[in-house]
Amino acid sequence: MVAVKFTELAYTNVDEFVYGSAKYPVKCANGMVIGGGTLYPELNCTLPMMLITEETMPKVLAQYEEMIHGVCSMGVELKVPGMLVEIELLPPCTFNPQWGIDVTKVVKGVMKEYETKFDLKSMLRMTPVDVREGKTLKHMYKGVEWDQVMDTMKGCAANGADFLSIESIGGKHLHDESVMNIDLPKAVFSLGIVGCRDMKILWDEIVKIAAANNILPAGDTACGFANTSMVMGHKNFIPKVFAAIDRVMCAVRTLVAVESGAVGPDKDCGYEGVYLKAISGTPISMEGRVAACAHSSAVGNVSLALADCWSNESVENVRLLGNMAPTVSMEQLAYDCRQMNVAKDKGFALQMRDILVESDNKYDPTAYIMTPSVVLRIAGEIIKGKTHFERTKIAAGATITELRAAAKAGSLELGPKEMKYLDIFEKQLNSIPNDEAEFTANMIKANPKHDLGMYNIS
Amino acid sequence: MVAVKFTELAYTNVDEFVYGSAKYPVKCANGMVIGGGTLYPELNCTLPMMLITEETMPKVLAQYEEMIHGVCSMGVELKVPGMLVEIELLPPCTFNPQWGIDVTKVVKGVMKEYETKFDLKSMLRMTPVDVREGKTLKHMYKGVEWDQVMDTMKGCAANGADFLSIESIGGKHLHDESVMNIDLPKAVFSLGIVGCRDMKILWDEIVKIAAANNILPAGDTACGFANTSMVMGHKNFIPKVFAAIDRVMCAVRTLVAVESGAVGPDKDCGYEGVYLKAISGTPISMEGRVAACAHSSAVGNVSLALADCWSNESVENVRLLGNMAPTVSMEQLAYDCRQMNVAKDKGFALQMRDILVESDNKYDPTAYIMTPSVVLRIAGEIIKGKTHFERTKIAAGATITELRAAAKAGSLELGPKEMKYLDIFEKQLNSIPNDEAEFTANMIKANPKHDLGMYNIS
Amino acid sequence: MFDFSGLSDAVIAGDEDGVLDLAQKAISAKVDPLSIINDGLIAGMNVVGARFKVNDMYVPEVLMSAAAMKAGVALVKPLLKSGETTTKGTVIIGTVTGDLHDIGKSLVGMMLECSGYAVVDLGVDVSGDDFVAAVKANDARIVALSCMLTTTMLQMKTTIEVLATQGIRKNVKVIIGGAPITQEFADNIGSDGYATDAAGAVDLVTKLLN
Amino acid sequence: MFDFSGLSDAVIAGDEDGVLDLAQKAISAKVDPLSIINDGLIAGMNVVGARFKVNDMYVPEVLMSAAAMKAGVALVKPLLKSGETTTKGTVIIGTVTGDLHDIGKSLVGMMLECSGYAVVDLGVDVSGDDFVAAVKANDARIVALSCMLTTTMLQMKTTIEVLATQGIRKNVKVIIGGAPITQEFADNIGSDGYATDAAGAVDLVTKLLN
Ligand SMILES: [Zn+2]
Ligand SMILES: [Zn+2]
Ligand SMILES: [Zn+2]
Repeated sequence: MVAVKFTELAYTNVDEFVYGSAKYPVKCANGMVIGGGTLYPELNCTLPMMLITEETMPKVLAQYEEMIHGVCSMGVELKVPGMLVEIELLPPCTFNPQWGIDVTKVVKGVMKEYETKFDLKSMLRMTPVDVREGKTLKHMYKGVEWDQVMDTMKGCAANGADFLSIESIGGKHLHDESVMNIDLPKAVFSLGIVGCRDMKILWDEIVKIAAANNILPAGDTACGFANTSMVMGHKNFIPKVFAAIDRVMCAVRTLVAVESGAVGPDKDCGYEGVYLKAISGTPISMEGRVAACAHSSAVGNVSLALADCWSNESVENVRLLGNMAPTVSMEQLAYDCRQMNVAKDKGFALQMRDILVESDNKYDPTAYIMTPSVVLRIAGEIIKGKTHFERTKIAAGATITELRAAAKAGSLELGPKEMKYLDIFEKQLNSIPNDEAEFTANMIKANPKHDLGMYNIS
Repeated sequence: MVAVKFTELAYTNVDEFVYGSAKYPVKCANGMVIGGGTLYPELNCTLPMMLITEETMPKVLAQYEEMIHGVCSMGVELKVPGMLVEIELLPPCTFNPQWGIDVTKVVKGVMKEYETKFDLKSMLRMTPVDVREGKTLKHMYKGVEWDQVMDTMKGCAANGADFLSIESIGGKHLHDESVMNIDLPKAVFSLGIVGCRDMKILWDEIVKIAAANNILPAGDTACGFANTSMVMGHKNFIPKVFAAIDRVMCAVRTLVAVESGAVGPDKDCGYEGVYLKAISGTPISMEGRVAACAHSSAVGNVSLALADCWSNESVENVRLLGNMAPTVSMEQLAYDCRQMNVAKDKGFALQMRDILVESDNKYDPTAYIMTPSVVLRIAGEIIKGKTHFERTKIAAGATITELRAAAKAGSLELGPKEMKYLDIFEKQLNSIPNDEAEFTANMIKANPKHDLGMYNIS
Repeated sequence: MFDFSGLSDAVIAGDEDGVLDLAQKAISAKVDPLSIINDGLIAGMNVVGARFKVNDMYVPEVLMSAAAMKAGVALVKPLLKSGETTTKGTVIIGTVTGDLHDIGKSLVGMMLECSGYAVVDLGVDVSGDDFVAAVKANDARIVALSCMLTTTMLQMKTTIEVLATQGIRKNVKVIIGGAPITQEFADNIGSDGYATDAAGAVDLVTKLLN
Repeated sequence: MFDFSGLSDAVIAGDEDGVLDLAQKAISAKVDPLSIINDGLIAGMNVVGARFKVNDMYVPEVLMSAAAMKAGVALVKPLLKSGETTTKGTVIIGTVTGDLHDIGKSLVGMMLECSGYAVVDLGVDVSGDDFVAAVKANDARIVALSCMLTTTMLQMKTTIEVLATQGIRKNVKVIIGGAPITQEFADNIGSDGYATDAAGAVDLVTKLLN
């Protein structure tokens, strides 16, 4: 069993809990302070349609160079106080760590050029892919895939990354099934037991790599987990309340990175980041309306209310009439950040936060559970748990309670079918035994096709 | 000489001058009230790379159908209180009025379907192209091109348009030269004399067509004029102060549509719309940060401060990872409108307005002259002019005065070269004679290659 | 005529025990086995598909219905006369080489099964040769390719080329889908069609096979 | 050697009278006419081009410099020996059929002239046949096509096809530009290059002609 940390909330007063400021800001050598009072844009971009091979790598690098040039020059044009670039490496660039390193060098090179020529402050987040899946995987912590992830992390760290992140996937196969079957106990197992243990092992290593290279371990996200259920809920494929419960449970898993030493900014697509910020005081990156290029969502505004970096999630390098799409995203992020920073300077940060929250939180359960006061209430329950397993169960129970109360009070629109499923999920939750070992044994038995020996879980 | 109207401002108190509300709202049959307290999204979209011919017309119509489906279903998903769709017809669809009519029918058909099935309130703005240019043009008010514009207007009006708009181009060839040579007197002539007279003739007709079809004449824009100089200034090809002066002068020209009976919402790409609203109380559509897909700008936030409809300018139907680009724009517009409407509901409209204004107005002269208090001051000067010519000159002079004062007071960043050009433009302005006939005669003589007989000006 | 409404309702409710019970009763009542399948089980599944399409059922509910239907079919199938068939044809589905995205493709497979097709899901990261082998082994008429990355789109083209090289391109229709896909791309790589979602994929398959 | 700095400075300042005066003085001082043009007038213009590229001069200032330079060249040109040439080659520029956007293309033309190319600007809505005629009449080596609409992009392809049909595609390099254009599109339609802005167009032409 992995030890939990953070037995008290970083925030108890909701009036201190706001965008642009975190209890434990990240101070960068270039003068940027993330969570230190200023909201920064975080631009993420990816390749257009093309193959990544030995032969195409020169074209791949040229694409990254073009994108970062466009993005940085927009940063200069709109006089941003600083910015982040995130590169989520594509699978071939983690399977071949050297390719990931080459991408890092090219991107960082352009960023340095703009720092020298135009005084543009910028930080680079490199996010290797968690390639620990697929037909040939034998073990999560040794063998080819593990080595590829670690070698890519090390190579990025040594060649220009300022922050390391990953969208880790320990427990994802179990979680996928739990979403397709809206099986809450299986979700609890995949997140609170398998996922948390995997995070601990993975992030202990990433923290070491960052320290060895004098850069920062930033954080993880529940992209493969709660984002899957959020998209499924958004399309009405599963109840939206499942996605909200799943999101809050994911906070426990994502927090393990911070327990291992990650300092933020937590990664954009982890909407559970608001819980991470509440519990640990770590600054967070968030994505919302500007990220419509990457996925539509029901949290386009509320996601901005507590953000310390503001991201477009990702956009491919295609031409729009105004500019290449990454540059378009950068312009949109920069204007949003201007709005937020001016509001803060004028003393209207809390009003701005609440306007953004109230524009979304009535219409969708995930939007609702991102409401600052709700976050603090549920987070306050979560930290009472003494193990990750316990905290994950508490997260689910507290979310069900909050959603039901909100729907009854008229502060959240929930149809009768959604309400019915709240009851079903509560029953599912109550069926989980208190004993972690017993639950684990049950789950291993009930899921014979998953080899948990790979995780050293038996 | 055309008579001027509006000798008093619609707004004298800057605290009444705000987004979402106009002195003379536009009431629509479906219950939407534009300028009646709610900010609405206005979505504009265009074709991806393809030819428009007799043979491709079925594909063209299928493209429009796909786009409007995506856009309307996003409107439903985000529960917009109402929305506008604008179609700026492409040249072949005005050269062939029947094609423009077919587009109108398809677009309106989808909008009606969503109204019936999902209760989605929407209004359609049709904007034929002003095709009165090119090698074969013989006259501005008779012959093939005039007939094509009028026939398209009539056809759109009879087949589903709710609003008629146009980006008219009378005087544009002269104006293009004035921009390339930063020749302020020529700009005054093209806008204040040639442009205003052309607007009067054109808009008298459009107003009649709208009335005959029981729909609304909405308004014009200085797209071919001040947007050209704004883009040139944005790229540092000409002084940015020229673009700001040009913008305010354009207000006099754009206002002629309202003098002829246009009722709004004025068209999105006319940033001079804020002056139109100040003087006439007409609601306006504006574009800013969401329109980065169509063009980058220095007014991404300030443009939202006084808007009654919020537009993406235009985006072509290409795929982004999240959705087709028009649907992505619609999502971004809807979230921005939510933010603005919630702020208004909570009593923070003026604070929100000022936050948006102050996030841009120090950095660019065009952003500065869109500051609500500045708008009211300059507009108050403009209405003192007794002719369009006089008003255009006053607009230029008052803008120069405001920009110089702002730069001296430190409320606008203007480099020494920009300041130098303010003085140059003031001298150019003072060289213009007071007598309109004398000035016209001078200008005709100085520009022999332009046949102003086409405009019935001699 | 036998009243199939109870059997169909059990399918719709995802009640596997109920389905087995009522199917057994129909067999005992000497109802034509093909009719039990078509008018009872598949009729129920058609309702499920239609309700899912209008957001009136969730995926897990559909999966339970599908499982109940399959249990019923398994019970009745041995009684069919030779030559009688219970599916509209076989679809091979998978995510192409280099791409590990699973769920979108699984949803398409689910909807095709709901609509009466036999589906062989090869999973993710599937090579052209594996598609070829599966087509041959299952006498399939449709190959459905999925990808979610701009950097794996061109593997769809490669996969279609492998089908051609191996001589089976002419025997099958190839359809494609996934976040980065457009109709234009589908045309360019020589596929037979593209759909934006699972319901659209069903319509497309139906069109291509008729 | 003659001190050309005054002449160059007059070009940079856009001072046409000064240029004419100083050029006349150089002629009177028996300076080699080709040197007056290259080391005085064009040298000044090179400074203008470089300053424009880094946003240190405005378009109208560049236009005044260009006009001053041209006046100077016109004065000196009659004195050149036969065979001596004052331009690096001729570029035909225009916006393609169906597209009336003018200014972007004019800026490219202006920058090319600043850099020593002769430019024949055919204006807007230019047909393939008009491009062909202009290439023939001016013995041009570059054709530069502009478009600003997604719905006129494919006219660039048509124009290139007309150049081929008329047998002059092999004699000229074709470059393209405009808001909707990408390198990929430029490659696909068989052009020789694409530039994102006027300065890039100059670099591209220089590369293609060397
Ligand atoms: Zn993610
Ligand atoms: Zn991301
Ligand atoms: Zn426009």
